[in-house]
Amino acid sequence: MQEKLENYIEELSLFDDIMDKYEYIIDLGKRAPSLRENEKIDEYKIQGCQSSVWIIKELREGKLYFKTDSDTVIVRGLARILGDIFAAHLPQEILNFDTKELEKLGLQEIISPVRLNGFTSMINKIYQYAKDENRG
Amino acid sequence: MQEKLENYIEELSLFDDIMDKYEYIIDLGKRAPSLRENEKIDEYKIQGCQSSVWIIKELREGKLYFKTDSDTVIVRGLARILGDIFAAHLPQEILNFDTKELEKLGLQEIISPVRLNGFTSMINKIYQYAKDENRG
Amino acid sequence: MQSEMIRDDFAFFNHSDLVYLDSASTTQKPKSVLEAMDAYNTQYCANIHRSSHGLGNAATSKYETAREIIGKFLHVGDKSEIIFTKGVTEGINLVAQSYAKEHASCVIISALEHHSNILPWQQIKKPLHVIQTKENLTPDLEHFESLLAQNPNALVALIHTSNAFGITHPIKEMIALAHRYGAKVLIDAAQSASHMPINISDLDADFLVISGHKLYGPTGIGALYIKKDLHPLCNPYQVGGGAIMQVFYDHTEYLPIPYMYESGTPNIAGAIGFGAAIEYLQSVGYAYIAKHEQNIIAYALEQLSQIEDILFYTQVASMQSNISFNISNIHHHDLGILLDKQKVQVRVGHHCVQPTMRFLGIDGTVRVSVGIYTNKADIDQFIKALKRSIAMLKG
Amino acid sequence: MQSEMIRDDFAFFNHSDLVYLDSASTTQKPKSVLEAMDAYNTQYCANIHRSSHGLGNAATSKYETAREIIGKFLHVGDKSEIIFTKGVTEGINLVAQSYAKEHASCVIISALEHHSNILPWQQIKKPLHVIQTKENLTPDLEHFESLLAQNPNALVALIHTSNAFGITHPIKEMIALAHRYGAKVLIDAAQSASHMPINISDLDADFLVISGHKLYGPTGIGALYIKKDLHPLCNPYQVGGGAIMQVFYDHTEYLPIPYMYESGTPNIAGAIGFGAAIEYLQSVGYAYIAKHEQNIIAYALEQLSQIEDILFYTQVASMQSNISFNISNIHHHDLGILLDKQKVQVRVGHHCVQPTMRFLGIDGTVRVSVGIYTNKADIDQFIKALKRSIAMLKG
Ligand SMILES: Cc1ncc(COP(=O)(O)O)c(C=O)c1O
Ligand SMILES: Cc1ncc(COP(=O)(O)O)c(C=O)c1O
Repeated sequence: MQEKLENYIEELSLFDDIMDKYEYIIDLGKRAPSLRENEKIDEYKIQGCQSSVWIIKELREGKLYFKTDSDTVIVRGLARILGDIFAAHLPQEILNFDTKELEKLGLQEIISPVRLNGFTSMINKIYQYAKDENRG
Repeated sequence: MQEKLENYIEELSLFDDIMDKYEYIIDLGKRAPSLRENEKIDEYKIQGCQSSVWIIKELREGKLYFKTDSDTVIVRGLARILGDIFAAHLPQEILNFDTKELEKLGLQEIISPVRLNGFTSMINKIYQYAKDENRG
Repeated sequence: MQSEMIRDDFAFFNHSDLVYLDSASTTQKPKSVLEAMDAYNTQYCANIHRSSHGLGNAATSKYETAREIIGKFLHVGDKSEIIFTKGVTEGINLVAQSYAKEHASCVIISALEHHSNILPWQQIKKPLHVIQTKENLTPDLEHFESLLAQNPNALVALIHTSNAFGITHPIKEMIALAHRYGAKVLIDAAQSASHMPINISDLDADFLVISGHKLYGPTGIGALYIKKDLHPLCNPYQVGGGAIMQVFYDHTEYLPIPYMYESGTPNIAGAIGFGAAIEYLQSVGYAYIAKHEQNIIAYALEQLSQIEDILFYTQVASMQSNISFNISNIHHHDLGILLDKQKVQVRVGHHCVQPTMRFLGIDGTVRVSVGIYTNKADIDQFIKALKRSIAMLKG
Repeated sequence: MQSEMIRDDFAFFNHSDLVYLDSASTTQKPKSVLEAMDAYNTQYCANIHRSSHGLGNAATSKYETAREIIGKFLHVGDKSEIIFTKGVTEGINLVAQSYAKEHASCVIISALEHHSNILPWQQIKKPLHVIQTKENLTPDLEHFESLLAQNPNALVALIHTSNAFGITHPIKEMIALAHRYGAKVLIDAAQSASHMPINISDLDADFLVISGHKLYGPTGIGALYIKKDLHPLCNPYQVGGGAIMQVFYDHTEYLPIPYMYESGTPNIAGAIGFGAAIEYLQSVGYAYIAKHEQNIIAYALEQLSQIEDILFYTQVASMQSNISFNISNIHHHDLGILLDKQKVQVRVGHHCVQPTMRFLGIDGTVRVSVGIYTNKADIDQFIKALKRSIAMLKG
């Protein structure tokens, strides 16, 4: 995770203008594959989010992968970044990762203190998946 | 009323030191005649006062007179002043009197804004008596 | 220009280069309000209505003067009709629990109500009837009348100006209609009071609520008007020290309203600041405020209307003090984020009117709301940022 | 001297030549508190928990930080156990309506309770059992235990330090005893928290309430602690915008506590000021506070004890932070007026404990209460004024 995270940090730090940073995230959001309509069900939906976000886990050779989607482009981009960072790791590796590290991405949405913080809810969902796998 | 009030205003204004003013009121309070125990009943008691105060009306030749008492000396003195100012007047004269005038006495207790302001309650009682007479 | 002078009264605009278009959420506070609170906090800080000491009397006196200022501002007959609350939400809860629970058979609301004017009625488990809207979200007064006719002893609870769609209800007409059927009426003036004069005597409202923080005053304070005639019907709500005449373990004799409802230490500084805010508002005057704000809103609407694919949910001409919109195929949330990055502070989301949004088949909108200090430069910067955001999201 | 430095932190003492001995009513507020509120009001004034804009996030962040500061101050495990309220009175009403109404069979209180810890229980019509006091107003723990034994599922609601008589209850012992019988315990720490550290984890209290304005913070804000285990048992109280996940006309899904209880726009500036007050208190430290205040109280008691005909209602040695007394054959109200005229601000009256006064066969007392900033000169001036007042009234 650390490696992928650092890639993103580096990539995002290339932009002097904050608008360019969001241009990049929007671009990611637009290019990210969509879920099929029948995958957008409550089971995969993030509770407590200002927009609709879905995260689906896939398990391949003991490692977790994530399919993500959202009805807003920016959140879609952010979800994509998150899904990518945590992809291809063992559940325990995910659980060991300190989420504070993500703040280094410097995206205000990540550190938003509002009670319905979508980003925190997304991370919680990913951790929940990792916990479920670990237990199962 | 105006005349008696002005006498008190003058008398109180003689004191430079506020403590002397209260010395005078305490003195009045101590010298004022007491009510008999059997006169200290709820009917004559002022509601909404931080201390116990009683006012009894007497009607002589159509004019109102007031007997007053309190368990605190200063309030006793103040009640005495009030009773004296309003004494020997027709009910309608009392009702015509603008109580704002009393603020000129310069006694903080009179202008106290607290919800259980004894002074206001005393005046209200006197006005109530005057109204009752007027009606009856 | 008066508009620049007004802006100078608000320290916020010296400190910040943000474009603040979220006054419907909370307004900025002028210096005179902060100074009034500071004076309490540093010069005559004491608890009220309890002490015979001079400091306490000074505080009590200022607190009660604030009540008078608010009473006069709302044109009420008697200052005991004004109760200090935490804000509109508390005011409505108070009416629900202390009056409606016992005396209302059901509650009739409009289709534009804020959650704060829905949940308190749910909580007392009264049937809730919603007045149907016509096209453009205006209330169907015939349906309203039929609800009144079918439901004797209803309480009608109406938003005055919609916080989400800027529409103003014809409340004088609606109150009169309700009274004709014997219903009592509560008005949620959270959004209207800062933009237009409220004359309770003229409106003949039975209950009315406002929040200080939406009237250029501090947070944590509001006022509830209860018509004097209804005081005898109102039960105690939050109880405790200060609300009482006499306490025994088995019963309590309460003071009359408003004191019965102001138990505990109230927000003394807040009440004093609220009074100062009303004085500030009156010093500017509604004549200026209405003209200025209508200009700004018209200016914003003119430019917004030219934006491709913009969606409004009500008649453009009927929007006052706030404007709600969407751009088709763009999520309002994306716009909110990008506007914020360009220093433009608007609110996006459901604006606490989820049932209304559900009725419209949407999740939320972008809402732009203005205040006494908003100027055309704010609108220009907003429009510019909006266009750039749309380009980025569509591009 | 640290004591003089502390006094300098309070603008009040620069502005006023009054002797302020009424800190139990409300405390003066240090500059850092006023500055923290001013920063909110002038630099990042916005509503919280609603907007995605940066200004709103700044305000939300400060507000939530204040919650954390208060949580740590009280040694709670999880900041969601801290709910912002208007003050102690609202906190107790909240517990009565949302928890005790459904889950307590009756309420057991001490004989020293403030009206705010009596009336809310009356209102939910629960049997009220009063723990008998021994001589000197200390609680009879055997009687307490017998009440617990006879009343399963009771809620015990205890004042920590008496606002009227300066006595501190042995709450740790009383909580443990109550828990042994399966009762839950609410602690009213209105008076104690500014004078001694409160460690909720150690005390194992189930509910605990404090007021900001008695802790060197602003008016209109307080905190309620509810133990996490009890959250699932607690029903909504004041409801409205901000407390919700989803609203439908016929039902509402609420957010978890604390948000469920913070509907409407809260006292944002107040919460931030409250956080700053706690930080100030911690910067001074309880070691100093306890030592300083005990010195002052001992000094006052030493001189008061020499006054002829003075009456105390509890053991002199057990009085902390406030002292209540009368002079025989003199009415406390007369003393209050004359002390005020000599610039000494004390409180006289029933101090919101009428049942206790009735038990003692008195109407009220003179109460002197101290704070972090009280010094010996204050006491000297008070004693001098008291002696003169007595002489005037007796003479
Ligand atoms: C012991 C005690 N409980 C409750 C209260 C009520 O607190 P507040 O007025 O802040 O609600 C007070 C304050 O007077 C108090 O001293
Ligand atoms: C129309 C309306 N009603 C009620 C409220 C709630 O007001 P407060 O948050 O001040 O309690 C608001 C504010 O958001 C509002 O706009």
